[in-house]
Amino acid sequence: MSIDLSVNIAGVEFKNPILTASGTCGYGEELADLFSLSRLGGIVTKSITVKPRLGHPPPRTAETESGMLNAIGLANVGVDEFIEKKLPFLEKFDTVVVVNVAGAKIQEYVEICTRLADCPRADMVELNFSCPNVEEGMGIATSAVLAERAVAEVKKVFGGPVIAKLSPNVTDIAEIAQACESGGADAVSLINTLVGMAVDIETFRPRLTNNTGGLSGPAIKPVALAMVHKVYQAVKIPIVGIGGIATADDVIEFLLCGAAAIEIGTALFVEPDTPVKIARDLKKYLSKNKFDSVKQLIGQLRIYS
Amino acid sequence: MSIDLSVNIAGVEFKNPILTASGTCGYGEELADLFSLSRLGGIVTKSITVKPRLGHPPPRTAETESGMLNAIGLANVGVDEFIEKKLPFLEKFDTVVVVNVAGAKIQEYVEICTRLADCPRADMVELNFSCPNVEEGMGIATSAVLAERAVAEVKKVFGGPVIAKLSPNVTDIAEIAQACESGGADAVSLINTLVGMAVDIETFRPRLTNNTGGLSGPAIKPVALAMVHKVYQAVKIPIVGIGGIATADDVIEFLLCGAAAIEIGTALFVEPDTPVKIARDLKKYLSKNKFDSVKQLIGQLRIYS
Amino acid sequence: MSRIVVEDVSITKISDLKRGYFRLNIAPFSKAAKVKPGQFVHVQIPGCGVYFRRAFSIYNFNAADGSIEILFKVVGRGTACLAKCRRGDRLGIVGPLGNTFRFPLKKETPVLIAGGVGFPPMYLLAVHMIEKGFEGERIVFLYGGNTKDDLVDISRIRKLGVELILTTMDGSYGQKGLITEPLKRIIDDRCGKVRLYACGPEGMLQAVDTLACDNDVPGQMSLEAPMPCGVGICLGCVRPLREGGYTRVCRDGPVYNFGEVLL
Amino acid sequence: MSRIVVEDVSITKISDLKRGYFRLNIAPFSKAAKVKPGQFVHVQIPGCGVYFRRAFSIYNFNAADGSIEILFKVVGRGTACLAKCRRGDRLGIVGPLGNTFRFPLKKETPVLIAGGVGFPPMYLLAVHMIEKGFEGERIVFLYGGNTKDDLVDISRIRKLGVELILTTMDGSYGQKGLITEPLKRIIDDRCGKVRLYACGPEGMLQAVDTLACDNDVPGQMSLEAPMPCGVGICLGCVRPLREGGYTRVCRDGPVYNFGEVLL
Ligand SMILES: Cc1cc2nc3c(=O)[nH]c(=O)nc-3n(C[C@H](O)[C@H](O)[C@H](O)COP(=O)(O)OP(=O)(O)OC[C@H]3O[C@@H](n4cnc5c(N)ncnc54)[C@H](O)[C@@H]3O)c2cc1C
Ligand SMILES: Cc1cc2nc3c(=O)[nH]c(=O)nc-3n(C[C@H](O)[C@H](O)[C@H](O)COP(=O)(O)OP(=O)(O)OC[C@H]3O[C@@H](n4cnc5c(N)ncnc54)[C@H](O)[C@@H]3O)c2cc1C
Ligand SMILES: Cc1cc2nc3c(=O)[nH]c(=O)nc-3n(C[C@H](O)[C@H](O)[C@H](O)COP(=O)(O)O)c2cc1C
Ligand SMILES: Cc1cc2nc3c(=O)[nH]c(=O)nc-3n(C[C@H](O)[C@H](O)[C@H](O)COP(=O)(O)O)c2cc1C
Ligand code: FES
Ligand code: FES
Repeated sequence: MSIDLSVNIAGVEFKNPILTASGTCGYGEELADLFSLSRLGGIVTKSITVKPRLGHPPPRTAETESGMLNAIGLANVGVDEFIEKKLPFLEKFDTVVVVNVAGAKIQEYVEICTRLADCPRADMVELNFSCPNVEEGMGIATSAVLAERAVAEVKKVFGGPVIAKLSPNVTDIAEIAQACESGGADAVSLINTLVGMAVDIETFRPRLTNNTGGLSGPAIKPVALAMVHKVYQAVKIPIVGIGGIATADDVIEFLLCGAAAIEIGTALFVEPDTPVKIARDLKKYLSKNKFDSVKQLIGQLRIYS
Repeated sequence: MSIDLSVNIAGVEFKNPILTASGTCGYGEELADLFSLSRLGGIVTKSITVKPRLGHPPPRTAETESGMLNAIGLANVGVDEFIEKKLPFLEKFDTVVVVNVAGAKIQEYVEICTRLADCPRADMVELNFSCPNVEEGMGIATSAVLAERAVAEVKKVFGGPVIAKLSPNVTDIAEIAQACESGGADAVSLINTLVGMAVDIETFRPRLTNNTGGLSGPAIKPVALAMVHKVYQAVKIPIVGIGGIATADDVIEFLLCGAAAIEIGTALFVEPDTPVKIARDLKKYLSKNKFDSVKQLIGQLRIYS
Repeated sequence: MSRIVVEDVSITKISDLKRGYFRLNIAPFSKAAKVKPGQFVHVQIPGCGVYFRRAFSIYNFNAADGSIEILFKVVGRGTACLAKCRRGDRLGIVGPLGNTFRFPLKKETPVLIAGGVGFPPMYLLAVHMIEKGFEGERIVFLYGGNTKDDLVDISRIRKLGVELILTTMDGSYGQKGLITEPLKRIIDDRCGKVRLYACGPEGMLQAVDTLACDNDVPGQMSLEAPMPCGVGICLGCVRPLREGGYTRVCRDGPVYNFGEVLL
Repeated sequence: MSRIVVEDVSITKISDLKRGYFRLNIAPFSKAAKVKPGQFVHVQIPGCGVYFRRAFSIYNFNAADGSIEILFKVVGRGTACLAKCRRGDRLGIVGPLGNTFRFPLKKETPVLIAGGVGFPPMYLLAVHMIEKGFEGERIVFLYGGNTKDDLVDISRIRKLGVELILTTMDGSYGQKGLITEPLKRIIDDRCGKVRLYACGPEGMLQAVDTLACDNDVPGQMSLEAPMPCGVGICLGCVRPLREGGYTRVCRDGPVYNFGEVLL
């Protein structure tokens, strides 16, 4: 029996539900030294901003229990160099390219997405509203009104599907997801990192020069799953699940909770070939359990009532 | 050189800054089989409600990476039996007794605290606004207005110091902390558990009959630290730090971020004598670093600016 | 003095009994002399990344040298890791935990029913009864498994001189079929004079519980539940009681009278 | 074919060199034949609960049997756990990672400066030079540590027939004092004809970097940084460049020209 791993999000066909998460796979160049990017359902590139950014001074990362903190500070080459030098590299791979976009103001999202609208290889954009590392960015992630407006403005300029990436650092993520849906988002992705901190008890210094950072990795998986589950009950648009995914079993949990696809982040650092292994193990699970398509898992959670 | 581990919160003297967290040490009876409770700075008893509660059907807990999920469902003996049968047991120990109180409405907090006001052994109360397991409870935890009102009402009836225990599942925990301070809280404690979920991929069932539960353990420590740090900058009342504490090093991180004392929760399950070990290692650290009082660490974080 | 201790112990011996079963000797455990049959230890398994401790019944103990023995089957991440431990490795244990079995009356025939990894506490109970003056031949010991491979350490139980009845589901060893078949016959034969003790898989315990209740036979069984803490403070291991409410298997149990718990 | 592989390998030998230093042989690594001096592997240490892999320079490799060797010092949780591994244990490795050193010109005298655990890549570089036709006696090898205990595997480097100069801070072995003392003399003596290669603690590298820049001596050094990913995708291992901006030590490095990185 042939197993179909493909999923469809907002009209875009993914050969499998496995994407790599923004900020954890650069612009694809380095991972391509490990496996062909054509094996990915999609790649979400590092957040780009209007101007290049160097990011925060080191230390930018800290190891935590079953996870890590980062405050990279949106280091990126800027939209110009991205379009000129980074996007062409991705052309040779048969995978969906999702360009992640970050900005301090709505206008910046619009500006970048206007530029991307002319790039055929920018299959989709993902709007990073939630990066906890830039003060200015926080507003959109935590405000339903701003999030809705940002999505609506971007939709006006970018022809392809738009994914809104949500922050977990809010009281009610479903409310923000609904606002994005109202704004015209074609999908939501969640979660970005949780605000966290670690302290060096010898120097009395935070372990990150940014003082706080974003927590990611297996530690946050339960939080991400609960949020995907909550948002699935609140919106009709597809959900891309993110947070602590390291194995095919993790992916299945997300799909059952309602994710139509997933992104792998921090796991790439520890096991850079995670997507390849997951695709293999996902097939095994499906065939063992007599499913012929991964779509048969989406939203099939049997909640207790 | 003698090392002073004592701290003072709202006029109450604790022999050391180490408390056991509500819901993770019962009413003290079981831990007393392992070590004398007099070795604790304080014990925070399991949340009590007006009426006894059986709690949710099992499974109520699930293991996660460096942590766990729980949805015990506030199983407790109720305030009557607590006062009659549980509180007397604690009389024989030389430790501060903090009685944790939960309710669905403000009136219930008031009712319980009125009863406790007559109990000399109820040195302090801790108001659990944040238990994610009871729907009704969520309101107070996520609303600054309700939290302020709840504290103010309790303060009218309970003579001793009142600690407000905060939920991390909010956009801005500092705002809630400030509201509690305005309401007259003598201290805030944070964090309670993060909402989380886990799924059994064989049965398609959530791993908890309550579907979602509260995430605790080392996995959440970075989140707790960041919140303590944030609240420390926002309020003047003392902070009790909670979340993933398992070692003396963890305690020191919390103290540096501004906690005046800490509570140990999930670590008790894995290493039931954690408080004893931490007290020992804390002394070692202080003496090695030539401090004579643990108070010298509180709030001494050297942030990057 | 503390009734329960948290200690670091060494693995003094690890025996691969094949087919996924292992026997582990650990020492020194300061409470070895205090162990009662049915009690368990909560073991911190080093370096496998599982967060909770794992519970294992005490299979045997030696008060003289402070050693205890456990017998376990590899079923998941924790036990797989434990099986890789070697002599000299350190383990953290909490114990002894849980309650124990009620001693049979002089006139009763104790019937011990062990299924799979329910064997260790039943073995220790038999040893204990013999030590306390029960003649081995008066004890009936039923030991069942799915196949021959699940009946481990048979030579050891044979040495006790008990009346041993072995069963396997597939007939690969002993009598073919469920362990409850010979049990039914014994209950019928010695009506009113037996006391049952059972430990094993849920399905077996259900069957034994029903048999015991239906035939008014006294006795107890040892239950399992996932145990975050093992010492009674988390309320995670609860099971529903027939009379209503929940019981903590780790502290109120793991040994219960038949009919007490809703299975 | 992938340039970098993620593989499970076995520990074929672990040697306790005492005083906290260990040598580990692992195989089979499919890229053993491709290793260049200065490159490293990123090692997943089983069962110690640390989340990230740990980076170790490749100390030696054997293209024939696909084995590689690392030399490490116990400094924390990860390395302590690695030291407890035994023959036959499995490790996950990612590699080979990072860039390599520029080869000296024929007329230059290569001076290799190794401090503490900076020894492995310097050793491999010396081996490589000799293989590529440099006579051993033309290579100057400075090896320094705090005390005698930090100078491990000296016999091995002696065998290469290099001009070996050993230093210890406390004078317990070789010349007493900083490794930069003999280095200064060498630079003065052979002015204009040396090329320096350095790996070691931050303080030593700063001193060598300054010496090299001040005296206009060419050469390179291998840096360290905490490395979450090791393959260039996390941007966590960055260090500031003199010309502005940041460099990823894991991928753009770990080998840099003197004067390139702000130390
Ligand atoms: C009182 C008691 C005594 C026990 N005595 C023995 C014994 O003598 N020999 C033996 O081989 N096993 C015994 N068990 C079962 C043993 O604890 C489990 O096999 C073990 O916890 C499985 O761990 P794992 O990581 O390999 O499996 P996993 O399935 O990966 O464990 C996942 C989770 O489920 C829990 N869990 C899984 N199976 C069981 C189970 N059957 N019972 C309780 N919790 C479970 C674990 O605690 C863990 O939290 C006993 C259990 C209890 C409660
Ligand atoms: C390219 C490279 C090559 C290396 N080669 C060797 C070698 O050949 N032999 C050897 O003994 N050591 C080498 N190291 C250092 C080695 O990686 C660290 O000693 C090791 O990571 C410490 O891990 P730990 O868990 O024992 O210590 P911990 O202090 O507990 O580690 C905590 C964190 O700090 C990081 N860290 C700690 N010390 C260092 C350090 N000096 N450099 C980089 N990260 C550090 C770890 O990655 C980890 O994230 C190398 C490091 C790098 C970057
Ligand atoms: C080092 C690092 C850098 C990240 N950078 C970005 C980024 O630039 N834009 C973004 O939207 N998310 C960024 N993220 C968040 C991830 O895309 C992802 O949402 C988060 O890490 C949770 O998934 P994980 O647990 O699988 O890592 C970053 C995460 C890490 C660890
Ligand atoms: C099993 C369990 C039960 C809990 N019950 C309560 C409770 O009744 N009342 C309360 O305020 N907090 C309760 N908590 C939350 C803890 O007191 C603590 O705030 C939280 O677990 C974070 O700390 P930790 O990571 O050290 O466990 C419970 C936590 C656990 C794990
Ligand atoms: S395992 Fe915690 S109460 Fe039983
Ligand atoms: S360690 Fe990740 S970029 Fe260098």
